[in-house]
Amino acid sequence: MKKLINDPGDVVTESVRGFGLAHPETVRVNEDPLFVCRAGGAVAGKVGLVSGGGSGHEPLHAGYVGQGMLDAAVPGAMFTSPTPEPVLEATKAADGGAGVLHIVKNYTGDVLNFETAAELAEAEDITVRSVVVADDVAVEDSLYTAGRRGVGGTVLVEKIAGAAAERGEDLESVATIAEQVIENVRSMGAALSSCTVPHAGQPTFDLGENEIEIGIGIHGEPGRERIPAAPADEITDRLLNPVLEDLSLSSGEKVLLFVNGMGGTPLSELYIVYGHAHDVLAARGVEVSRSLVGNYITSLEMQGASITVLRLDETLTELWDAPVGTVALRRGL
Amino acid sequence: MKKLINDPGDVVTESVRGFGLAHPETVRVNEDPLFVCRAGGAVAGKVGLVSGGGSGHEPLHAGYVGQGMLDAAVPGAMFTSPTPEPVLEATKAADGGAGVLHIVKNYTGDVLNFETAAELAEAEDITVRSVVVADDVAVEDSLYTAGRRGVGGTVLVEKIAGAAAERGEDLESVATIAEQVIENVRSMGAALSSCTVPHAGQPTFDLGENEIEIGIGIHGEPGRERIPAAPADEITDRLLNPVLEDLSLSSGEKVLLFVNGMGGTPLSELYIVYGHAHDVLAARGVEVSRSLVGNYITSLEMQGASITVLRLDETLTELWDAPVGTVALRRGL
Amino acid sequence: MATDTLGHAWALDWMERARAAVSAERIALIDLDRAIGDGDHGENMDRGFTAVTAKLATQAPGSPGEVLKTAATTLMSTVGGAAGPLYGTAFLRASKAAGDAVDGDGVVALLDAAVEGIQARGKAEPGEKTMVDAWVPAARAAREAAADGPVAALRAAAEAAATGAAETEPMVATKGRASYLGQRSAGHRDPGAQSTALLLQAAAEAAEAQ
Amino acid sequence: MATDTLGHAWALDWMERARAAVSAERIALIDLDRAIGDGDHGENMDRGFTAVTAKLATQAPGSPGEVLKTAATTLMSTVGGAAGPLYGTAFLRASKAAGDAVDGDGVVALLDAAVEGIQARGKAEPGEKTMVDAWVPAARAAREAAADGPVAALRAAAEAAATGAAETEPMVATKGRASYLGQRSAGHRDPGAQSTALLLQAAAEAAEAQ
Ligand SMILES: Nc1ncnc2c1ncn2[C@@H]1O[C@H](COP(=O)(O)OP(=O)(O)O)[C@@H](O)[C@H]1O
Ligand SMILES: Nc1ncnc2c1ncn2[C@@H]1O[C@H](COP(=O)(O)OP(=O)(O)O)[C@@H](O)[C@H]1O
Ligand SMILES: [Mg+2]
Ligand SMILES: [Mg+2]
Ligand SMILES: [Mg+2]
Ligand SMILES: [Mg+2]
Repeated sequence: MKKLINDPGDVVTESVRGFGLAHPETVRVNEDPLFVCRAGGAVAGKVGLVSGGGSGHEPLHAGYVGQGMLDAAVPGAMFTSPTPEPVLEATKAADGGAGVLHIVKNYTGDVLNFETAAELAEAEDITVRSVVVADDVAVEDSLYTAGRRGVGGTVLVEKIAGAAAERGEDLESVATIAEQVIENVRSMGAALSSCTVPHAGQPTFDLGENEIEIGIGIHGEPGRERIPAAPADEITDRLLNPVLEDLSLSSGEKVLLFVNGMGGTPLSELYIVYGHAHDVLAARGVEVSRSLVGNYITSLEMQGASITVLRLDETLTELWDAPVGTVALRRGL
Repeated sequence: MKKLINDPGDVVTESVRGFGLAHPETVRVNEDPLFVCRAGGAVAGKVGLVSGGGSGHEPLHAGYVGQGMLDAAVPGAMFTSPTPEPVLEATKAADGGAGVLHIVKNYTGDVLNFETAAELAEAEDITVRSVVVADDVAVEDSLYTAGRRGVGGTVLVEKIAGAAAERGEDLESVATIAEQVIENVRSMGAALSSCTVPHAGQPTFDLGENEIEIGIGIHGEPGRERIPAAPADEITDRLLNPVLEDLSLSSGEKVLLFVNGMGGTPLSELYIVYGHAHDVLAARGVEVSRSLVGNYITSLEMQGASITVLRLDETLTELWDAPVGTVALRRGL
Repeated sequence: MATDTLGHAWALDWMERARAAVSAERIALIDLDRAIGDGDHGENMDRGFTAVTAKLATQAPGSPGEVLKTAATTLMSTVGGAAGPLYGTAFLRASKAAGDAVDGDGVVALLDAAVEGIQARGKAEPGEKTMVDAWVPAARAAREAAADGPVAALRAAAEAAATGAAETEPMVATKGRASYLGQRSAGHRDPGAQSTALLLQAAAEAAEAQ
Repeated sequence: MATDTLGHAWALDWMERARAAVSAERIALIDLDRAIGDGDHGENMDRGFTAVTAKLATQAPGSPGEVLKTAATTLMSTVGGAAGPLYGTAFLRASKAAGDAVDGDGVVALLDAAVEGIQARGKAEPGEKTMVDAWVPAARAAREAAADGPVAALRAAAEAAATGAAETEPMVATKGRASYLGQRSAGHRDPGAQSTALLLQAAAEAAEAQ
């Protein structure tokens, strides 16, 4: 394992500290317990948005703290959801008196820890609503799994719900918007190589010279199936088709197409995937009216990509277009 | 070699095509000859900015086309500088009647091809000025080399000269600003792993399990020396010290600190490097007043990072802060 | 004859042995979790129990209940992931059941409470390839041995947990991260069941050392 | 006796053989460039000469000069990198020197013009580990053999270029991308010198086949 790190045990704290030093105009880092909030603190009268989860998915979530998106983010240990305490403190730091929305990715650990934090916050008279993002169609949503994982869709939920909060909607309505995004977004990813968790020191999984893992999770959890290496167009089809099936899009609908890199794949390859996905959607009569391409929710240095499709209506489009001023997503600010 | 590509020969065209499809509000792709220009075309009366070079460094340069930065970018074949013809056509597309600045990275191929294109453009009555970025202190600038390579500093030259052009300065003065940046910017990079050029099919160089290449170029050209794997702080020192020596910064000066990822390194690691570099500068009494952290000039999937330091004065700071509306760098637009 | 009741010294020794065991098996637990999860379980448990013993070193708990309560809150606030809230709740409930001293029936009460806590939070049933598959047989075995005193009960529990952990190998996971793998989770031991076996082995050894 | 002059048929055959040679040696040239450069030289040359012969197939050039001029502009517009402008200029100057027919002295003039073009653009002297180290001895050898006619001159040039390319191995590069390596460039053959040797070998073979 070769990484630009010092002690593997210090990766998260050193990294978040560097993040705070680099972006003082946008964020403030609270060191103990560890969370990141807006430089200016909570916005009075605005619904606060808090998300978090294991580290290793940067820029998620701290990169999305700022005007028009999150009020606070809670980075856990590497790939390990944070404990309730920092989530509680972040919730307090995000509360402007209008309640706080927790945006939780659907993993047992995240759900349990945020649940506890929400209870603790309620005990301190902060109204908390939680939404759980579960957009990964690689996992069957059934009795036989912990339910679909939250992946790429999370970024879109944070952006759109963040815009709703910023324009002054109340907690109930921000949560409703978030739920609408969750209902209309689906994702699936593929890995060409594994990531290596610093404290583990070796790759989470082994892929042969000519193998690809289809349906990979963002923690290197193995996916649906392992297939021989294939051209980008074919991999794109394998990711996009289940997404489209699950969304059952009709001709004439509009979508946001989000091609996400897992961290170790060149941008040029993401655009190859984007181009083909765009063609497939166009051939089905679906209009790609918004796009996002880049490393927005990663899995350390994993090579691979995920495709996320969000069905858009006018409200969601407007909220997507609203100004945003975070470290990793910025437009109009 | 596993990559999200189809035919290795089509990587550049397919990728640039996808880029155009994803960002029609910002850029327009000209397919033959291949170049990327602003969606709205040349701006009448404004100095045009054109850059380009081999592909494989995305988001450089096409990601920097847009308001406040470049007017056109010319992607060559993978790691191969473009030929004069597309540079000429891009120059025409960028010309708003006030002349065009060519921003060239110092590689024999780029210099020769842009030189020819500039001659051809002059023959078509377009005034062209060229600046050559040569900021890589890993290479001794002497009779014994082709001169320092243009690396991370290029992004800063494009942003700052772009802002100068956007606020209406004339060709001479935009070129002077660009030269000022070039004189005051230095960089150095390290690789933890090699990149693999698609048509070559295997890594450009081989690094042992525990080796790091210090002073790597952005094409996987070998660097100054190969050292055993070391903690991030030590690698950061090895990159930053030659940069600071060369810049001979004094206490009290202000700088922009830019930590760049080579493509395959997680963002979290870049922030660890940033944090330590920030500390080293602070200890020398140098104020980091602006920052940039991320994958801005890459070398395909190479793991590693480079550090760029730009000495700032008020003019450069103001131009750095000016609004910019490109795909890869956006602020205030 | 075996010890009749176990007090705070036992509980402190348990936590110390748990820390040592989890630390020694850190890599092994990581490897189990790499195979069917995300490779952090050993790191999480090591971080948690290191914090537990550090915390206990600053306190002078007078009863097993107090020791386990400190363990519970510390695990809750340092482990994170799925294991943190589950073990945290297990130890919190166990601490209430443990009270001032633990006899044979006390061991049963303690383990039953832990199982209830884990199931209340995680909703997993036996056979779903989770730590429940180590805790449930452990509690059952303790009940059968309870008449022979707490040491025997803990020894029985430890052995049943070890067997239970081994028996997760062929199972197909339907809870936790391993469930994403479906059929492909079969053939690997569940890391949480394995760490439970380590913890209960530590409890039995600590009892035997009293 | 050898052919007295070489015409456009020779030049066309040269380009066809050059294409075949560069295509066959594509990987070898890439490997040389991976070692001390950026791994694209074989790809660049292959792309360029494929375009040259494709372009020539659409034309009916009547002289070696015309053939080489088409080659020059095509290389200039398809190769890119350092090699594109250098070979482009070399062939452009050579095309002027070649004119309608090439005798022994014509070969010398052609090679001298190519060397001048390369040095005018790239400013490299012999010994700097570039293609110049193949072209310069080639031109010199041709001069010595010129009296024996163009075929002998090209054969001598090809052999000298091959030797020159081999002799770049111990050199330390001071021009082009390999110069970044400093001392570490020693021990590797220069890819551009090697491709020059291939091109001149193709020229000699084409002449011999006339
Ligand atoms: N719903 C559940 N009920 C009981 N135990 C569970 C449940 N989900 C996960 N676990 C246990 O947690 C273990 C994983 O813990 P850990 O790796 O620390 O957390 P994470 O899965 O969040 O990375 C699994 O091996 C399993 O024994
Ligand atoms: N200044 C120069 N003069 C002569 N030849 C040069 C010069 N610079 C580079 N070359 C030649 O170009 C070759 C590299 O070509 P190529 O790999 O196609 O371009 P690039 O270096 O831009 O990737 C080198 O091997 C060398 O022979
Ligand atoms: Mg985890
Ligand atoms: Mg090149
Ligand atoms: Mg885990
Ligand atoms: Mg090259």
